[in-house]
Amino acid sequence: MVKINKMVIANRGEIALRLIRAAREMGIATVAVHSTADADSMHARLADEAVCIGPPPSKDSYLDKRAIMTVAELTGADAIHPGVGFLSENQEFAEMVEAHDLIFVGPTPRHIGLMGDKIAAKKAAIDAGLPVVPGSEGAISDIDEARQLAQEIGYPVLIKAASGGGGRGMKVARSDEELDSALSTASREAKAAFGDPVVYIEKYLDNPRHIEVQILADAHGNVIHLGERDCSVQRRHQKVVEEAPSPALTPALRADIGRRTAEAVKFLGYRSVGTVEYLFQDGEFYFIEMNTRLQVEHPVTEMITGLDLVELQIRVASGEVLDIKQEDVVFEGHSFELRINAEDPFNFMPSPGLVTAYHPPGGMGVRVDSHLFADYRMPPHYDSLAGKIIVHARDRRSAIQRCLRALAETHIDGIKTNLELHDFILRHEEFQGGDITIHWLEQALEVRATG
Amino acid sequence: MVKINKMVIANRGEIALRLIRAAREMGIATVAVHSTADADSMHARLADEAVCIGPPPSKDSYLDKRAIMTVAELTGADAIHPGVGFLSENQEFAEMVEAHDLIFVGPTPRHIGLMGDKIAAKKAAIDAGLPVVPGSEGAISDIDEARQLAQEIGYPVLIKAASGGGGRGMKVARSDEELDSALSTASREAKAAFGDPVVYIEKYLDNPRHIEVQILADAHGNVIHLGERDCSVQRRHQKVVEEAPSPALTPALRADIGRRTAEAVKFLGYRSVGTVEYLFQDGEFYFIEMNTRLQVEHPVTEMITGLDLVELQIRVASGEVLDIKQEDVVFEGHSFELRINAEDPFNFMPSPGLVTAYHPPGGMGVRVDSHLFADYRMPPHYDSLAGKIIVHARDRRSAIQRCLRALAETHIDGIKTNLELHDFILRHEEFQGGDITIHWLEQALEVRATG
Amino acid sequence: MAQKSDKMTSNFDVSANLLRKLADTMGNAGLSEIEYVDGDRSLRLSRAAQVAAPAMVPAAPLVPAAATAAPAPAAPAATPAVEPVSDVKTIDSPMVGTVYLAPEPGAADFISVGDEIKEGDTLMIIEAMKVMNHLPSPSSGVVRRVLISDGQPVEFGQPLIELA
Amino acid sequence: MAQKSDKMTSNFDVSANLLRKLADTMGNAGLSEIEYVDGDRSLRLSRAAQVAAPAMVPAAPLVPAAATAAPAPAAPAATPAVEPVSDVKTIDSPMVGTVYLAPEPGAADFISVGDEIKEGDTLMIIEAMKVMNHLPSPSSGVVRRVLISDGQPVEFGQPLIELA
Repeated sequence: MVKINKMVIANRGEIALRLIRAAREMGIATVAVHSTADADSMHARLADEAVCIGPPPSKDSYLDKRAIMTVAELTGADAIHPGVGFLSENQEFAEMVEAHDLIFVGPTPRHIGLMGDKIAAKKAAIDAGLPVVPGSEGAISDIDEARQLAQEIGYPVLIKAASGGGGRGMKVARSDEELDSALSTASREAKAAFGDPVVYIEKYLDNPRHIEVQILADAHGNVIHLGERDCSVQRRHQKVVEEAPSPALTPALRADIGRRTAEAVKFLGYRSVGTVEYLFQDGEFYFIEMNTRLQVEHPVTEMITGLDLVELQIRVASGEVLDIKQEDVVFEGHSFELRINAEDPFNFMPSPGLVTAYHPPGGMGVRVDSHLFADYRMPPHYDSLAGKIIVHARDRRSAIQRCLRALAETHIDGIKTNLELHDFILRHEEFQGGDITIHWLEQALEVRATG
Repeated sequence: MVKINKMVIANRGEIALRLIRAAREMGIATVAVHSTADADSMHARLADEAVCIGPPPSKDSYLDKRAIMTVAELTGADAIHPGVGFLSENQEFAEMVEAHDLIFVGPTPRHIGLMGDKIAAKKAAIDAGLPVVPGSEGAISDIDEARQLAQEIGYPVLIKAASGGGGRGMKVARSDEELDSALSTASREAKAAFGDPVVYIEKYLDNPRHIEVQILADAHGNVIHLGERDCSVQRRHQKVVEEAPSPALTPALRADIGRRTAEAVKFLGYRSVGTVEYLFQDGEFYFIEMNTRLQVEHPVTEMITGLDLVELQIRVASGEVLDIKQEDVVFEGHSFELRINAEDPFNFMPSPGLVTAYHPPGGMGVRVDSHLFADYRMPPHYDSLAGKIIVHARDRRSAIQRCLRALAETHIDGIKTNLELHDFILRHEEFQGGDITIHWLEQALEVRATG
Repeated sequence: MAQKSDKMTSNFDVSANLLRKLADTMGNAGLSEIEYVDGDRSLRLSRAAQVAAPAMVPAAPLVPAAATAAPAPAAPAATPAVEPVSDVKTIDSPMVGTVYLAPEPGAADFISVGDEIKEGDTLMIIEAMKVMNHLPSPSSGVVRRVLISDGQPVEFGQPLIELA
Repeated sequence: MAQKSDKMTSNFDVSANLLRKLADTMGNAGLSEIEYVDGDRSLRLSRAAQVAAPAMVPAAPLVPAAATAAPAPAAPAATPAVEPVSDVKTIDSPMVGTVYLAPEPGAADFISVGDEIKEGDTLMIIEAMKVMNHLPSPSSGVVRRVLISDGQPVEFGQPLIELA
């Protein structure tokens, strides 16, 4: 086990703040890196040291591996936390960090690489005994092969980019007629977005929920699961509201998928926190992918388990043996996370700019993870996540009430935010009933727009 | 059981906000009352209705029973929550509320009266089997009686106002010589402060901790305790930092004093939340008084039990049967509350005025109960409590780290606050060691001033 | 921004150029105030801090017409002080309660617009906790406006009547 | 601080130069008020407290001298636009790294103050990840100031050299 004394936070925004907070509480000094656009940002202010690494475009700053490595070297840091997005699932970066004898707060480069390749990941999931969506074993290259497979597994089918993520390079085909154009469109989009035209085909599930299992593994083969998160409230494959536990699972289903996931992850020899994402329909789970990093929505798991995931992630990265057994993990109450985006609540146009007033909600059971402050200028160069309101209460119904109460207290001026969208979701009868799918929000918005 | 539909919040500041939040989450509409000085205040803004009841002086607004009753009548409220301070321990007001067939969210007027009279309260405590500080059975009227008693129980002795509270009308005498003047000073102060010159004498404990037990009782004889709070960090009898659990108690001592307190409260036929305050020295508890209301520091109990005390208080006031058994109450982790006052951190001069910037701390395990906002003008008419930072973590050491992290994020401009005092306390070796008494803070401040 | 006061003499004029220069400087330098004095003459420009109060859900006032409840959240010195007409006096409610304009149902109102009132005359009754409180006029004058209606609840400080 | 340099004209007017100078001084010195009196005439500039912006623990800059790190917390239009001297050009660091002023230890520095430099001349070496990057001058001129010292870590955008 190595003691980490100083850690570079290779990220920005609310997640950088999350990491700085955990590090500070652990007595670890932090070094923020930032672009010129973020010189005034909260993560640069709150870290013990802050270094400007480049101009606003991510590729010249937050994605500049060399600049970040140089900062680690110059500041004498002994670890790098990649956060979420940016370099967090970049195998080459993780290798570079390890080659410099620094601790990469994440999994081994090999596991990043494995799970970054969607086709290899699916194979690994099958080997590890996880249920997967029926589909091609590997890349699909020609239309005949595609047509045959589609007929075998039955329409509708989904064409996905092997290197994809975030919904780009994905197309649905509902018939032989649609297949050809869906295939070429997906491949073209995949090449444009990820530099890799390789696609594969899967059975398209019509009404699934998105349920993901949080895993925690040390470097010594100890793996536990921390229950699931339900992220079915999505728009264009972007999560909007997340909750734990899922209203769709029974305790038996929860224990079962948790155990199976932990066993699979142990089989893979994985270390660090990680998330195995599933679609869940008609009582069955289907593996989608594994995220080999912290997730934006990790706080809902923290709220119902009382465990600090970032702290644990750092501890296992430093080689510590996990001292929490599966039976120690107890789920208490219900938690929601509302992602606050700087965008129009209903047409979703991004709204960066000067935050003229910022007043977060407070009181019992309300946690706010946000890098906003009054007079902060949200730069247009990065994503629109402005923060997260996380709520915990004894049951789902009380948690919804608490979310509504917190929303009503929240005040952000100068930029548009999606607070009103959250109000719409939380008050919606169908959401309150809990019986929704990943398509629900888009359908509900359509009804709202036309109704 | 009566369903409460609308509740008058007969208070102001952060505690009024606390009540409004709980009510809103329970689906109860709220009516704020406010003085002209508080027209712009957060409690008046956040409540469903707000009514101005008088000019700034409390006696003409927040203490005006008739005005508050009139508001309840005019707005069609069916309950009144008195909060903390003001009319919360006013027997006459509670009687008035009940006489108008409204629900008083608190105990019966009789219990308020009983515990409001310190001499009667001590007798009741003895009858109920609680350990008390050795001292006079009742009022002390002449110096000979006082001298005889003081010699019996041994110097130092404490002279206290029968109707007192908040440290006023209290004097220590360490010898026969000091007794005479201490007696007359205390009596004079008691008359000035409470309109009642009656005093009594107790053994003065030199190095006690302040430990109080939280009680929850319904109207049907069900009483449980929710553990203790340690409020030993005081200055001039004002609590500054509170924590739960107390670092001084073993689980056995905790269970024992909790059980004894719950039994005594059940014996008294008490209903509502309530707090029995003890001095604790050399392994022994000594009853001081019982507060028949919510306490400012109730959140630390909420953090370690997960129970919403205000919600429970409202539910038992409406006649609900308590559905939590003693064995359901589990204490998890450690919690601190830092009282943020608008005052100089070291000379304690109040500092009301315009809050030009307000940025509360966020992140995991941090709760903020505060009525501040940017551009709020803190009026000079009321107490200096500007809010509370409440922290929860798995153990005392982690909670201290989290407090320090949260403090460093907190930013309040325009008024002076005691953030720096909290930093001083939290970093102090003796505080971190946990072995302190109610005199510790004053002694540490003296060392700081002279050192 | 800098209005000419009535008291200024005719030759106390300000060049538009000077004004613009000062105003520009304020803007560029983020100043809140500039004062320029030349002998008898002085010129002061000031700007209120632009701050943003969390507006939140403003509480619904007990009485929508009430002036004191639900104050404008931020309103940073937006409106220049309006000079009130000097000979109008507003009588505010001294308590929370329900106003009755007549001594009893069906009877004539104590006062009507245009009535001449003497100090001490009863203007209305304010009921609080079943107690009928006669509201005596604090001064003499003519009733210009009655700002409330019979049976209406009022809060402390709420304007009831304008006397001219 | 309040320099008396410019004479006011006899009209009720202020020289733009004086205004700018005072405003600049305020900005640079972080003042909240300046009052300038000359006989009968006086001029006062003030700026409201710097609002909001949770300053918190400002991050320690990598290099204390760095201009870009740890910016003034709030600085809402704090510094009035300073007219830069037109013929001075600052060359900023294009990367994070360690600067070396000489090609190797013991050798003479690439440049010194007063040197005449041609576009493309090597100004210094910036080392990042063991790679020595020669920094060519983007333009010609005379070295006015060298703002960093040998072996010093620099961040992106940090001013290195002033050319005149």
